[in-house]
Amino acid sequence: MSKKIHVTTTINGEPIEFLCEARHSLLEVLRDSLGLTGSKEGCNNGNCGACTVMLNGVPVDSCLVLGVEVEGATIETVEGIAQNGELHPIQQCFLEGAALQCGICTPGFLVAAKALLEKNPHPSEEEIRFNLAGNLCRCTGYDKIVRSVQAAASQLQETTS
Amino acid sequence: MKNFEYAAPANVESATALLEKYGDAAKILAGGTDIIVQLREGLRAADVVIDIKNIPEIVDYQYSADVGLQLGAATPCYRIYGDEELAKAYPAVLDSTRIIGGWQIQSRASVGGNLCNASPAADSIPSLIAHQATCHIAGPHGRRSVAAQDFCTGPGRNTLEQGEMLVALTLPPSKPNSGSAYLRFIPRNEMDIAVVGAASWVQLDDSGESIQSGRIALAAVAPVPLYAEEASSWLSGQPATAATFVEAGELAKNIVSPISDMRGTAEYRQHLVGVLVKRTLKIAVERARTNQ
Amino acid sequence: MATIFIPAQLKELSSGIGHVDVAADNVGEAIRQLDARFPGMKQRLCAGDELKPGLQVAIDGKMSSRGVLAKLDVAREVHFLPVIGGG
Amino acid sequence: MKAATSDEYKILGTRPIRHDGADKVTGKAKYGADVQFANLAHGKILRSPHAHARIKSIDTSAAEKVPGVFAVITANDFPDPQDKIADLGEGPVTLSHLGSNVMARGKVLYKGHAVAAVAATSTHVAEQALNLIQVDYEILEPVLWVLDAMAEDAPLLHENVFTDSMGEASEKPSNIEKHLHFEKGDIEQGFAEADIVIEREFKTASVHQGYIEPHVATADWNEDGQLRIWTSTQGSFTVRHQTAELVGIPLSRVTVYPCEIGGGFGGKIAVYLQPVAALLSRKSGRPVKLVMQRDEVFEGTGPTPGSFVRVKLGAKNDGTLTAGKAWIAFDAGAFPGGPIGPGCMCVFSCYDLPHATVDGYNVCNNKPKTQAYRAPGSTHVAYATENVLDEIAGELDLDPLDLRLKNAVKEGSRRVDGPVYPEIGCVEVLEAVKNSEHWNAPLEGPYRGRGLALGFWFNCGLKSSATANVNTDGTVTLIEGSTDIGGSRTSLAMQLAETLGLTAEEIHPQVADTDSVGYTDVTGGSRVTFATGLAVCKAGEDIQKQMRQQAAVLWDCDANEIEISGSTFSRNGNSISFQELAAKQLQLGEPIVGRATVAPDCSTNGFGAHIADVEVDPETGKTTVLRYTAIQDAGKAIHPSYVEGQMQGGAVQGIGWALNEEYFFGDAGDMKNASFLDYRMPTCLDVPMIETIIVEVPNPDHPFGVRGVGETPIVPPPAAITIAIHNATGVYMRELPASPPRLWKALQEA
Repeated sequence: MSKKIHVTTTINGEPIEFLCEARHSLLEVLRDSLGLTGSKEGCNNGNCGACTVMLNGVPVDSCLVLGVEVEGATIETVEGIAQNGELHPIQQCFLEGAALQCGICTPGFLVAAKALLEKNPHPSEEEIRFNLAGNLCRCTGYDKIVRSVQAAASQLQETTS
Repeated sequence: MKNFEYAAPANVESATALLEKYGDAAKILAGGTDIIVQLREGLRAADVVIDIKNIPEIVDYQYSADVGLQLGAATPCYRIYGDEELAKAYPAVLDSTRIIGGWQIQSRASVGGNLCNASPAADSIPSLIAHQATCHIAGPHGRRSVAAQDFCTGPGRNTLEQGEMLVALTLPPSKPNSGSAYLRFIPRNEMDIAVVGAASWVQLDDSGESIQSGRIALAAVAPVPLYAEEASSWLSGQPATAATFVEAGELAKNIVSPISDMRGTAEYRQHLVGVLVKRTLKIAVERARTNQ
Repeated sequence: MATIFIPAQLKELSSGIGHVDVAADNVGEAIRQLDARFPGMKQRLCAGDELKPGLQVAIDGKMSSRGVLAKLDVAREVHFLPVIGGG
Repeated sequence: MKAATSDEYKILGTRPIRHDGADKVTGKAKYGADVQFANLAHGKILRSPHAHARIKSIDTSAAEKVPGVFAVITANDFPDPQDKIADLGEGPVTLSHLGSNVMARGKVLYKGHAVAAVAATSTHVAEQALNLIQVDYEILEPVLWVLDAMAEDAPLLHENVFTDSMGEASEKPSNIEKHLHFEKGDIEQGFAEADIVIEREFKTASVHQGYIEPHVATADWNEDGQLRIWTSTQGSFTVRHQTAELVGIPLSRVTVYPCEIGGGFGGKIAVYLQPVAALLSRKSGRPVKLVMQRDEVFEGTGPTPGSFVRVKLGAKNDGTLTAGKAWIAFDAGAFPGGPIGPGCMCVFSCYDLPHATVDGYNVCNNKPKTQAYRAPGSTHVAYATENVLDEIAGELDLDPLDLRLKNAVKEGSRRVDGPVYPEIGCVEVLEAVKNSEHWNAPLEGPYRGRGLALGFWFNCGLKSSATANVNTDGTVTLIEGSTDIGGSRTSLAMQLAETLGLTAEEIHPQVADTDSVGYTDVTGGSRVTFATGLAVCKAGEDIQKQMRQQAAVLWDCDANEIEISGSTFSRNGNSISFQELAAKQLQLGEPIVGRATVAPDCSTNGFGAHIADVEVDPETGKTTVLRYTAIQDAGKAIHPSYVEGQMQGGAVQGIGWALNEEYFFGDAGDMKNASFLDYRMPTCLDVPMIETIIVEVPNPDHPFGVRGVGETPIVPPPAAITIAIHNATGVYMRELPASPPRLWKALQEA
């Protein structure tokens, strides 16, 4: 058995401790050790974005982060987007806009789209497409994803104004 | 993937000591976007992975208009293109950092890592060469520096000796009436490896009509990113016109030795050198004129 | 009475005749009649008493999964076609 | 059954939120890789580094000794299926071929072909053990390009495969495993009648379905001999059948639990991992999970065929087509089988040709065994036919839309493969193009062009089952067996809701395992909303029959006297709602359970047309899609968002196929671009919004007129895009993908 390393971190607002081998990716830790299987593995080399999580406030591919690197870090996953039993507007808009078909890419898109709207509350279509280009979807042709992000932007604007 | 030791030294000296001790069996982890994939796919192997992101001088940058940019080797791309001052001073570098992978990659990947990975197609290296960047290297026997265009020695290989690491890059202060641009050609619009990449930097005379000096650099057309010396020197004194841009592109073609692979044929790459040099010069001149 | 369309690749057995009318209750019986008239036909269409794997029968334009048991009581046209797998 | 007009419906045509939606936006939905068990072992597969080689020996002894390794297997651990052929619903499979694809027996036939597997404490340990397996190969010459593989002296993949020509086998073994030939009319006469004849050749590269979720299976071979499998599949019953056959146990011993599935598009029908996980589980005495990495998905699972297609069309000066001739060769990949049949049957399926011949060849070569991909075979041939048709329109100076309308198939048109079309929507789709804003909008600017192309797919019927339990709170639990890839739970629930006069939310749809629902064929062939929908409608009618009887008990009358309107049951001024009656069901009689099974023997015939506007950068050969519209006959759009989504998704897959996607092989037959980075599927920055126009020509074989929509949308794009490129540049791209280097080269040579 390979040596394991103790890591203390914060995931979706909760302090979490885990043990992992140095070679374990953050994605492996989240899915296999912590049971947070919402983050998906589509390629395991940073080319599909299905494993996107927020690491210290920026979106990363969790397959390209080692578990041991997140000592002291703050992580948010798709499981943390809905709060107090209510869906976040980006989730609600994805459902109303039929932005998912098979749904495997959806967690990554939601994390990235939420990050985009927090950085840029009024993105143009081009900005949405540019910022979500690291997330692949094979089912939708992206139309309804982009429209749902636009809808969420409008909705968030209404609630804050 | 084979397991390895993980070390996160707090200063450069500790890091270089580890590097010297383990030699080739030590690998540096900055953003991890190349090295983790390479370890996983068995392209590189490590007994110890040295995470350098706990070393303050390596993950931050300092900029002033007088001194220029000191860029910690592991500073992630998103911080660079998020800084408007840097965007004005080094637009080609900004162009590069904005297109290395998608957003998730840019949150982690660094210019220094891109340089150390030494891919012939690296998107940031032509911009560094065009901006006359200097690489600052620390090793067990002290520090040394080398010009960006001399850093790479072959595909995946660089000038670092055993025990050495890249600590920072410095870019000279932005000159008046100067501008730069980086473009790569890719079949998609994002998330792709450059078929050819080109960066151009120009300084115009006060009239804005003539090029005082220029620097052109290329990627994915040789075993290492290239400084196009002949084309660059030729630019001095030339009018900032479309004909000049085309001619510079033709001159730049002389130094390339591209391969044919899944990304394009040698003939196509050669042709693209002309197209991209022409286009980057045009943008660089426009930026110089608007003093961006 | 149904019209059996002879697959183009089997016209070598029917001297070029493209279709024949038969009175048969089902596809199996139609094939037997066809074989009686053009010997070898059954061997090309069937494996044992079943349609060959990869073949299906279309009756008035509709594919049938019943093969030789497909009824021909109200049928007008019978075609033998490759099976179609979707994605 | 008579189709109703759309304004009669309360639920159909609305856009309720999908029943599995909350789970899928919160990360709770359980996909194949998300299942966890105590004592779970993790497997990895050793794959061939060679495209064609004989396996001389495999030594697994060192791997077995690695601490943490539980089991190592090779093809020798599988029973020999001999010559048995199994019917898997969508077509027959020779089990020895299927088994040898799952685990190579004697020879490896493509790079990435599985040769051994390990189960261990973790994937990392399993991977280390794989490196210790010694395989001694005798390397053979590979053959990749379909026409090369057809040559007399080509390297032969199989000694026991002979060319089948409609029941007659060739004398010598051959890579050509099948030759098909179709005729209609008199081809000589047809071309003699033509004023213009154009013949062109087209090539397409192998492309992958590209689902984001890699293949995954977890198997638990219990001590009582019962095998349970959790997997991501388009068809749990076909997985049960295939796995039972390959591991040599009765299918009743296998239960398949379909997990949520992360895309399939035809590629998740054949088994790869399930039988391997099963045998590793039996050998290790633990549940075993196998997950592919992305390179394994590209190298080891089904691309669609690469192809060579020659099409010749003749027309009169007024545009009337007189004759068509097609010669088609498709890759089979490593083993026989593939969509050559539908390829032949689709090449002229949109046009009424009086005279035609079609020849098709299916050819084994050293690529992964090809698998179905959305309208299998139709995209390749439509690309050829539509481009030749466009060239005829140009030569005759005819409007390309009018030329298509003039020759479009309609009810009564006889297909080249024989049958006559029933009521179809081909003309209506073209009329919708003619009336569309996009078609009539100007497109100006240099190097810009517009392309129009038509496409067809059969859409399948096959078998489906459904059970619907009426709950005492007035809701209905719907149990069906079609794995939900794109919202089908909701499209099915809506049909039951419409039948019963309920809301979509009052139906609770569940996708059940193979022990809990009747036999159901795959989620594929655009069949679920149509065929499982048919079963659901009939289960609803069964519920109404039972509830009518209970109302008759309530009112002491004959059940025939009860009338049903919406959700209200009434007789002689008495009335009771569905909900009230449901609440009384246990008092009035037996629990109400509706059930139905269906086997609709038909194809529902889906036609679609796409309009593409592109701009070409003449200096780089790069094509940008500026605007895109997909028009399709859905019969009846149950949930319009999901119909649009299928049209948009199919269109973008087709755009990827047209412009950049391809398997790039090295000389040794090794795929050079087995990653999402280098395979280059479209990102959202590569495509515009995809506009949609849904045409509804009801399918007479479904109570609501549903035709199914999933596959047709991938057929027109490569043709529409390349025709648009021609209109932008004057160059016809007769090889796919029309990638920048290729288009640039063509522009140089023009």
